[in-house]
Amino acid sequence: MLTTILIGFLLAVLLPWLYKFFKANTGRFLAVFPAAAFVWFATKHNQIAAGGIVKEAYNWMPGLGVSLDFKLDGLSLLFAFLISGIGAIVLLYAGTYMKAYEKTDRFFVALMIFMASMLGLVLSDNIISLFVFWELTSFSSYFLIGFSHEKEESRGAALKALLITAGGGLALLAGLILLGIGGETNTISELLMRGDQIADSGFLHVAMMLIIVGCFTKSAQFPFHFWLPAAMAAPTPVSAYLHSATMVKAGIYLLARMSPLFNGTGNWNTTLLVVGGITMLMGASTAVIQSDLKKILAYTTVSALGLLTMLLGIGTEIAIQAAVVFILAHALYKGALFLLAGIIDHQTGTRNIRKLGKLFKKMPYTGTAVIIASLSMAGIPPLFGFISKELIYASTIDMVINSPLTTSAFFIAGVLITAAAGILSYKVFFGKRNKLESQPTEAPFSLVAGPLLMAVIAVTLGISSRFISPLLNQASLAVMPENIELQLSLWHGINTELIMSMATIFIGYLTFLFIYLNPKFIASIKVSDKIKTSSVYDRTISTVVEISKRVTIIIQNGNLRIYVFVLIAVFSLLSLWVLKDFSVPSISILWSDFRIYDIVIGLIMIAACFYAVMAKSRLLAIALLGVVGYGVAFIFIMFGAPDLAITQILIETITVVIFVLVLWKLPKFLIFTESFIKFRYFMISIVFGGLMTWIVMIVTQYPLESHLKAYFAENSYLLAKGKNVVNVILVDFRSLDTLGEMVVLGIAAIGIYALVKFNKTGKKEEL
Amino acid sequence: MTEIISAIIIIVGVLFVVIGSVGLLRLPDFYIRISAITKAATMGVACIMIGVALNFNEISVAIKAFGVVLFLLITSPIAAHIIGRAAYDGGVPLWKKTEINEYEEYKKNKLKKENNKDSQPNKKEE
Amino acid sequence: MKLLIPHIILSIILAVLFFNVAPYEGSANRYILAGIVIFSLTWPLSYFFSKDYFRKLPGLMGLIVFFTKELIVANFRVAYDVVTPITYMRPCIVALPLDAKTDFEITVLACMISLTPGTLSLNLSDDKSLLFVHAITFKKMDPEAIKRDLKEGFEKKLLKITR
Amino acid sequence: MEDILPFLIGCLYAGGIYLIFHRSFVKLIIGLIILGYASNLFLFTISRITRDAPPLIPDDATQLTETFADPLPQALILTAIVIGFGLQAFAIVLIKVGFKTLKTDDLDKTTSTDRLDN
Amino acid sequence: MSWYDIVLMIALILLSFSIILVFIRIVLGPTLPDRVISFDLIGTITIGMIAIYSITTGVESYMDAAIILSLVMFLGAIAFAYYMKKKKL
Amino acid sequence: MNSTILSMGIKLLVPLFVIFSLFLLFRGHNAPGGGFVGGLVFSIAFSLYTLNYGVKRTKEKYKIRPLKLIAWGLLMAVLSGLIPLFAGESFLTGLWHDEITIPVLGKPGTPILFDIGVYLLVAGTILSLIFTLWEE
Amino acid sequence: MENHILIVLLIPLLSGIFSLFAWGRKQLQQYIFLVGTFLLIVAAGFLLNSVLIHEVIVLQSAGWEAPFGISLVADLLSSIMVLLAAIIGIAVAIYSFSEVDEHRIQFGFYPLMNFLVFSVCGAFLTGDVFNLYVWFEMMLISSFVLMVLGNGKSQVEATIKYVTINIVASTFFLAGIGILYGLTGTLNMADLAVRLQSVPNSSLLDLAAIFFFIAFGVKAAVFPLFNWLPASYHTPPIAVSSFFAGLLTKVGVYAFIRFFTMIFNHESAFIDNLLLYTAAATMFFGVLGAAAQMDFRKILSFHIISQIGYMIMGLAIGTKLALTGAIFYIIHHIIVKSNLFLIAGIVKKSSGSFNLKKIGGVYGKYPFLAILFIISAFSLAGFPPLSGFWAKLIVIKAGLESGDSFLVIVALVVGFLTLYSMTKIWNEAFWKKVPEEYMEESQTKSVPLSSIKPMIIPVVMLAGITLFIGLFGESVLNLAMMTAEQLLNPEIYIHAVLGNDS
Ligand code: NA
Ligand code: NA
Repeated sequence: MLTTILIGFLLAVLLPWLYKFFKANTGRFLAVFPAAAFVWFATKHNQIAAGGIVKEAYNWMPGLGVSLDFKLDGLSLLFAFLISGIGAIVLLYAGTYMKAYEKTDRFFVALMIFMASMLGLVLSDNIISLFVFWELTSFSSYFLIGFSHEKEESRGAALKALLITAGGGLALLAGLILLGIGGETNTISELLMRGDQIADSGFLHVAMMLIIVGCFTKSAQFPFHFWLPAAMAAPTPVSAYLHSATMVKAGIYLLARMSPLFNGTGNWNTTLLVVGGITMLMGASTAVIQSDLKKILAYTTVSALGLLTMLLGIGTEIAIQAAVVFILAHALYKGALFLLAGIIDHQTGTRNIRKLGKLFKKMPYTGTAVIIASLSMAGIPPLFGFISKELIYASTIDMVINSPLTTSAFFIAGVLITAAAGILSYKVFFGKRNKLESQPTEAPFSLVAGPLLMAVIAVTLGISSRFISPLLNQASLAVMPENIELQLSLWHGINTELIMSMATIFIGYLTFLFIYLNPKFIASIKVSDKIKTSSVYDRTISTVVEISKRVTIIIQNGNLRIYVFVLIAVFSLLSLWVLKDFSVPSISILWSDFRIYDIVIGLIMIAACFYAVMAKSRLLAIALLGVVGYGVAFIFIMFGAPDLAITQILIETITVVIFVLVLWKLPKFLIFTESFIKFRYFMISIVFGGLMTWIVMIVTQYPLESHLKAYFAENSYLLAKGKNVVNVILVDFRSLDTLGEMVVLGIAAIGIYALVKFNKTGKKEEL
Repeated sequence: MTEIISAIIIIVGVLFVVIGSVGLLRLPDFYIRISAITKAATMGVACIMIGVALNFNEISVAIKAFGVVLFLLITSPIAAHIIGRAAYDGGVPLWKKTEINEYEEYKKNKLKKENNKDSQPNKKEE
Repeated sequence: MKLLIPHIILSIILAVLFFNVAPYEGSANRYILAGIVIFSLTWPLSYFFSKDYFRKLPGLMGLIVFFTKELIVANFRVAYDVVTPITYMRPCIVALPLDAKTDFEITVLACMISLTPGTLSLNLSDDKSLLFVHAITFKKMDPEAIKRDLKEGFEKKLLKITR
Repeated sequence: MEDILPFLIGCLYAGGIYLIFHRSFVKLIIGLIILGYASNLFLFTISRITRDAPPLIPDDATQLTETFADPLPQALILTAIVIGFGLQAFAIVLIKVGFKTLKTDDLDKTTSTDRLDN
Repeated sequence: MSWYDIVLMIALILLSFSIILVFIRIVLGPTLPDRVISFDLIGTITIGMIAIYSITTGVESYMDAAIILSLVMFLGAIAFAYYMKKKKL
Repeated sequence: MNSTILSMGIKLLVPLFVIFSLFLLFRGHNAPGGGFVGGLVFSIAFSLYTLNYGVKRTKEKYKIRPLKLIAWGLLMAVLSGLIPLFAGESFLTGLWHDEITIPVLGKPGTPILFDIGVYLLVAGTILSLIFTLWEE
Repeated sequence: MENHILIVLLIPLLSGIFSLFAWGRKQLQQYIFLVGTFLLIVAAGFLLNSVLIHEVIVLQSAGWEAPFGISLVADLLSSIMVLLAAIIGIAVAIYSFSEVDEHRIQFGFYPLMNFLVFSVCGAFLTGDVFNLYVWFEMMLISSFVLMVLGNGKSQVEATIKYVTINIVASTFFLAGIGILYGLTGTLNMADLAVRLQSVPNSSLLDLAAIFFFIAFGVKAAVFPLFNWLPASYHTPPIAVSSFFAGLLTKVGVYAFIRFFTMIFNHESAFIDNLLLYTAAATMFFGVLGAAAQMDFRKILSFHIISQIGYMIMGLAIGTKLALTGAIFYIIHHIIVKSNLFLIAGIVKKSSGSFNLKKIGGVYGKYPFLAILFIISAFSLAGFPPLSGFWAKLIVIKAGLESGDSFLVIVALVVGFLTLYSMTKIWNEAFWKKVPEEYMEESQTKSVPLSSIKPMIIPVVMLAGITLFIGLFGESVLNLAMMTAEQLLNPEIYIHAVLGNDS
């Protein structure tokens, strides 16, 4: 299985070169890959159908419990078939269809990545590797949807899809990690058996909700559904592939996968039922009022996804079986329909059903395929869609609680979907036609072949459903281990389900008639588009950006003083917080050692500092700075630091010299009046100074025994041959500091030189 | 004995400095201040140095003290000259009671001569 | 050699003096100190004594004594005037015609004038023939007297040893 | 002095920071320099001070005995002074160049690099 | 405390008070050169203080600081003069 | 600055400063001073000269390249640190030759070399500042 | 073995000195820098190798035993950081050959870069708090100069802010060192770790920690001390910003980790909470800024901040897994962020502007460059299977394990906004067409990519590393885990530095 996936990725990587070689035939060449995969999976069919499991395991990041574990069971195999089978058809189709586009190699790269990751996703048996593939599908679909990236619409749609699915992905990640922590393993099949342990850890419900969110975004459940219709900006093969069989079903797949763990616990069933129901009804009702062929398909897809979620939410044996069957049925007819919609668009130049009509004679093969697929969608016997519809009704009738509500929801949705099927088939191929720019002709066989094949399969499976039931049975067993065996057949005798199906078809037909005959009324409903969740999304994004801007303008306002103010304020608050434990040390001047000139010097320094603050003349400020500096030097003298004093004096003077050399070019101090703000700054300065005083007092009240001091005193001359201990420290004990200090000075010199002399005239001036 | 002498010399030096500082505050214009005062301080510091040298009674200290005095004697008049000149050229006003100013006359004459020269164009500044 | 030991005989004298006077234990420092002292003294002095230094020595001593005396006297005078009312003070700027010709002579003269409280060498004329001196007199203004004092006092004694 | 040093340090810190809060470049840099003094004295004081006993081994001794000032903080401060000098010299020249290129001395008017471009 | 120490103490106090006086001149100005010479004078007084301080403590190496200070003050003065010349006040 | 008196003064002072700076450098190991202070004093001498005569003349007269001083200073300090490696000691370890005492310089040791490096670098740094900032 | 440390430091130092001697000689300086960084990679590799064998390597500089001299210590964290510095160094070196103009080189660009690398390596390797201060200052001054080199208007303004805030921060650093020395009488980090345990009042430690929090917080650009970074990082040439973006802030983070795992590792609710809220706020406000901006480099700059938040988050949680995450994050982020800056530079050259509104169509024109961007950008956004995903995964897992759900929620939301702002760059610069009104400007200001081909080399190299870490991250993960283990057991470090008598 890893090999299969890796080949997919490898093909994606090699595609730029392959493309040079195969050119227009790239699509057809690439189709060999999913076809081969399909065959490979087919060889496993019997084993799986008999209840077996195929496993593979490879280490990836064992330190994190991440491994490439693959497990092929019924559910995985079902999806693998869909992915590889429909993938092959889509690639074949795309080989022809994409000729109208430029740079299709990039398209195929993304498609191959998508296909491979989708396979990885359904085969993974490790939560993290599953997540990796999950995100890769989001990633590659971003590029597929945004393929026509020069259109703003495409970019927006791609971004929408990415943000929604990746955003949900983050929730999913958290949920999966929680599961992993709770179950102490990352292997899915083991996790599913450790429900109690996870529940004990207390993470079960949080993880469940997070995973649900992730799945809902991916599977376009309300209120996250809006990205899917928008994603119709993508080229048709993408729509077909992403939105029929695969990506959107990833969420359903994961919900199904996790069902054994969550089914029956907490809010799992209610959440799925309610959200699925809303999604289903909303999708179906929106579908019938659309005019864009692909939009209709998209909303019916949303509806179908809602339906699947509901079925998982019902969570009974029969509901699970219905879900599994419906997955297959839907993939077949919806995939075909998308591809066919692409053909219609391709051949007629429009997807607007208001304009389309009477195409059957011009496009008989296409028409046939559309009609078969639509009938399957409408659930008309003997198509496979009918079987699934029967099961769906059976599942709701079987339900313990909420039955009438659920049943009516299914029924309404069924009616609307039937109507939509009518629009798709009748309106387009037999209905009134408005002016079309080009005369439509039948599409080349390479385009029609794929969807036609899918239509044929839909018929075949409907008639000989026993052929597929072992696999579907295993798939449903994977979701619900103690399931009764699934027996598919067209005819179960006259029962409630059958009656309901027939009623659905009949009322659906009436609805279709109503819509078909009242196009203006339908068009007027369209206004309500404005209050869709998609506009909530737009508003959310723009609000986030707006908030970001406002916050950023406040925080990053560009005023250096405020930055420093914040810094000092943070420091002051933190220190005040810590210092609250300390008492203010008492000030005890030792009168025995009292020297009046100490006080005088201190006062002069304070006064100089004060006047430097107040000074209106720059040179005065600098002279005062010098006074402070000399004062500091004198303090160094007093406390036995002649080296420091000398250095201070020298540095002080040189600083003054630099000031003087530089300053004569600058203007006088500008006097800015801002008394209120000044007060704020004044207060924080006082607080800051006071804190530093306090800190010095606190720390110095403890005794200090420095063993370094003693060591230097002892060894400075004996070992380091110097009597000036400070100098010995500088050139020997801590010479590395001095070396660093030298580099600093050298760089400062270069920097000042560069600052002053930099010119772009190229005039060299040697330093 | 040396202690007494050094104490006296130091006190004298300090008094010079104090008087210089008082003068700095009291004297009426910059030129008077600089010509009268900074020198007083130099003198005072020189005295202090002698006192210090006497007190330590060590050749190395004496040399250092001597070094300080020597440096001060060389540098302070030159500094005073250069600052005074800059102040004058920069237009720091003289006290109103400054009666004779031969420098100003000289400058005026010089300016006249230069203006005569400058009547031939293109020979301005540097 | 001229750079390191500007004046050989003077240097030797100083060296002998130094090593006899300085009771120093530290080996390296002593030599260094000696070198410094010798250089520091002979370097400026070598301007005074281009030749005939034994003849000029008394002149130098005389100058130093005279200068010291002037310094002290002037300092006391200024000290007195600072602490008493300043209304009698009369400053002026006079142009002192110079006999001193070399830069060294002019500099030494100007420095000595500046060092004496109450007088300040403000500037030199472009042809170096006039030294403008800011001087403070008391009660009576007599620029010529100031010039005379300066010429007779400092300049004459200075030129005696430099020439 | 031991008793008033903390207060002196506090004043220097406060003064330095308050100078930075003025809007002028030049005051900013003077503030930074005063902050430098403050932190040097802070380091000096907080590592305990000893009056009048420089860490110089006398000529006739091979070790420091009795009381002496801790040489290590002195060496640190010396390094800090020199490094601070390098930074401050650069900063002084920087504000000159800043004034020349930005044509203003007002910190409140130099906010362009933080501006939102959209 | 011997009488000599007291003399030195008085000397230091006097010097520090004269620094206050000079400081007042720095603050008052009024002209730039006034400030420059006052600054210079503070340096000079500091030299004196350091010298006396080295007697009171008996540490001769403080005198080195005095020498250095006497050297660099000259540089400061020349720099200020340079400034005044450039600025034309 | 165009003053005869100042020029003469500086002419007198420069050699004194240089000698004094060397004095500070070499005695720094045993008394206040050292490479840093020495280098500063050295550079002050030429700063004075520069302030009076300008950069061009200073460079012509004394052939001083501040950048070269910086580079050599650094290199010397690093070399003084590398020498002990050949004696099997750690980087920057002070190696002293105990037997020899060179007059004037005292005992030769790598810390002295290091201090000379500091001296050169500091001199170069300050001079480069003054040279850069001096304007006609 | 100890001399591995020495060699690592000597290479950039000597390169710096030699390029000083080669002042003004462009090619020679370029050659020195390239060779220097290459040798540095080799040396850093050897160092890491010996550290893997011997755990902690100590070089007592000047030969003085531990607390008396300055110890240079290489443990796993520091040798990893040095290796990363070397990698970014060589990337920037190659890049600079095409990007940095003649004039900057004339005014010392290469010596400065060498010294910057030197200072960064030194900061990682020192085991002495004051010595760390020296390295920090060296790093600061060289970054000041590099930032302003060129004297552009915005450069000067940015540098004024950068300089001021960093100098103020340095004051705190110095004061903090003072407090530590005042409490213990020692400067050696290992010795401090030992002696601080006998400090009478643990609030004193909290007090000292505040100083370092401010000092390192400014360097690492955490909330609310980060303002200097977005104000300045977008102004110098890209080769410079790239190095800054990748490494300089990480030096701050490194110091954070070093201090708060070894020196301030006493039980303190105050410090724990401080780090926790700082991490959350840094992540959040950083990414908000990124969402607000429309300038390529400014977006990237704000992202640095938000990603620093993740690293601090790892430190704040403090478990082994969390520290592993922080270290993984550092490794990932240094590579990716530098690379994104480099790519921004190429995009600018080939499209004429950094302003996303004015450019477009890079994907169409230069798909290869686009792929390189995608790798880095989606890695930054934490997309699997790129390096950033693992980093995020580990940190989040650690957060969930230790129950810091607040941090995890913030981290997830921030991850979302990161994705948003990264795709904004992609949408604007790569996907959309150049807007009509800027077409002319874009054409006149841009050069064809083929003319600046050498600039792609380092980008490919770094993107390759990102991919490698993503696909085969086990080795990096193991390294990070071992590092975390070492950090949680400072005894090894202390013992190695102080010898037996500790
Ligand atoms: Na030194
Ligand atoms: Na940084």
